Amino acid sequence: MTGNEFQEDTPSLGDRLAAEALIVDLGAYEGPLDLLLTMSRTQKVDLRQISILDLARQYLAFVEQAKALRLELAADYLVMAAWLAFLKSRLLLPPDPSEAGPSGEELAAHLAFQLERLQAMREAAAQLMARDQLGRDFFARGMTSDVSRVRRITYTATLLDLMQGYARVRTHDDFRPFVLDRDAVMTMEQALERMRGLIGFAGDWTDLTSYLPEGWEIDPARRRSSTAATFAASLELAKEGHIDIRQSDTFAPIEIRRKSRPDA
Amino acid sequence: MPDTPEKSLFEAPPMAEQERMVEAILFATADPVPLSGLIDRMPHGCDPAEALALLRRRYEGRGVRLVKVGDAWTFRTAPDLGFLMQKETIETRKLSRAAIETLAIVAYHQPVTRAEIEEIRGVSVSRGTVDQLIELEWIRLGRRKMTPGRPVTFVVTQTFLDHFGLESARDLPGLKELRAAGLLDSRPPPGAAPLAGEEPDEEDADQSDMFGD
Amino acid sequence: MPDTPEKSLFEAPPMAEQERMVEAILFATADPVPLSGLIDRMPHGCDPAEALALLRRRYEGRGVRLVKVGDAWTFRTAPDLGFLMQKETIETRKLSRAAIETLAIVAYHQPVTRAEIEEIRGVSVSRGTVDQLIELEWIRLGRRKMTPGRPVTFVVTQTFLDHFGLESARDLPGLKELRAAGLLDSRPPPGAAPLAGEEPDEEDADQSDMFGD
Repeated sequence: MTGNEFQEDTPSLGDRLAAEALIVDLGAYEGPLDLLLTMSRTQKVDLRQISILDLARQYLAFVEQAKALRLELAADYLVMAAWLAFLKSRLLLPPDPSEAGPSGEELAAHLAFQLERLQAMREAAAQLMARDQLGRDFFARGMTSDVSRVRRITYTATLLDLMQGYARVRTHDDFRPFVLDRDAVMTMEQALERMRGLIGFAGDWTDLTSYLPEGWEIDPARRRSSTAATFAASLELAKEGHIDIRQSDTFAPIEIRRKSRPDA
Repeated sequence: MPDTPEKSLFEAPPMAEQERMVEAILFATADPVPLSGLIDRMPHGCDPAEALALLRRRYEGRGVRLVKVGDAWTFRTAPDLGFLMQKETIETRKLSRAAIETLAIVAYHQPVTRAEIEEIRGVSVSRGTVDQLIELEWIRLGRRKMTPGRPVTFVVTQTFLDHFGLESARDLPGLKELRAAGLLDSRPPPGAAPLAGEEPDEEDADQSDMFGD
Repeated sequence: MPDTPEKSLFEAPPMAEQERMVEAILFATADPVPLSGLIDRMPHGCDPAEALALLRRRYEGRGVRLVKVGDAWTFRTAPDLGFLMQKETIETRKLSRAAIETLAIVAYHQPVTRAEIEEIRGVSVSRGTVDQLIELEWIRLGRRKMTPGRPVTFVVTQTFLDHFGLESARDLPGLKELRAAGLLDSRPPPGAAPLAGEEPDEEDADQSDMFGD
């Protein structure tokens, strides 16, 4: 008990080693509260009887050491350090009645509560994970297609699908890299639809350009787009086996004709 | 069987225990289990054949029976109760992207007209999509809108809420919350920054309006 | 219930028969079946609740057990026989410490907001953590909180209860002790008084709802 005062000022070898270990393992802590909880264990008392003042000193010493070692501390750690320094001064100085706000004791009590609660949640989590678990300790029915009589299709989607779907539609406007809102654009689908209706009438080889929609051959932009679309559509039709394509020479007109089917 | 010559170092579990073991294994395994499979999995010295015989007798006349399929064993529901099983073979399929997006828009914007859905999605909504959602009982017709043409609106149903584990459509997170949860990865382009700043608020305002509280 | 006024035209099957029916239905399904599901599927006039009680007793100490999960029922193998089932074990994704703690906080503090989770853990909840728990279907969205901003809340699901062999959230280990110790109160930091005035009451109301006591 008497050694307590002494220890606070000159930490024992063990304390120093512990602090160094803390610094080395900083990455293992999930934020300042986690670190404080770990430090509080060295006091080896019930969390409700813990000395917040000691804890604040320990934490501040830790931050000082980390700074001396030029370790980068996340902002969280520095914010906590500033707050604990403030708390420490409030705890040490006699209360100033003119000062508004909660007393040092109230703040300290809340921090103790937070530590106790975090510790309790950790223990609860451990207890939870130690329970018998489905698929590990106990098992569900392995065979579920016991009877196959009525086959009904149900569609399913998860909440995550729904939320992601909504996020997708609500953000696609922001990200459309460019927009094909021009009227001088013909899509391959349009060309394909148009050609499907026309090829039935074309018995012999016909120049591809004669398939361009009326009025589209004059304006250069429209001609370019419709030619490309019609050409792509003719390739698609050839692939499907509806037409033959030929080109007699480089840059010569591309000609197409309906394929005569053996079964037709 | 203490009198067998090759008595193992460890006593085999009592027969009642072996019966429990066989019961659990057959219950949890997807395919019928051959006797050799039981022997492999049970502790040394067990006699699954006897346990099976006992188990079979235990389940006689029950709702499920222990049956032999080829040389393997499995539980089957009693044939006379087959009529109860009719709902068992349900084939589930994932909902299409178009349907999910349409559903999401109805959920977030209800009551919403077809034209509004198309406006938000940026593509026309096929008839089949809406029909499918209605058939699933996830959306239904709401009140007509008091705008020219008095278009019908769509709203989500109780079945929808049940399926997605929601207490009400109001509990769906807004854009801001989706973003915070990391569900909204995409960031608006730099140019659109001022708009993006306002958007979430507006969204929230929309939503509380929408659900009229 | 032969003395009910609206007695059906057909006599309900005898209780032993109803027990067989419940047994067959539950045996055939991997997922828990709610009482309402049993009522839907069984002939008119049946009382599955009583049949369930009988059935539960019948399977006591067997290799499989009848367990209650939320308001649904299912068969599960006895936990002491897990060692036999190793072949069936599906490798589950290892949960991070953050995910496990977040899960515990949702379970013990539900309905809980993201801000409250962060307050308890002292760090921000990383993207993906909540995601992962939703994807596992262990947590879902609850009712929005009636506090400024009306934040969304999270609650645990039936799948969670099933996975950890809990009949209800009330059966969470140590729940009573934690509550008695005041560790489940949402106690605002001193100085945050104006907001705190309303919140704790409502919180308590919500929570006793959730745990239904």
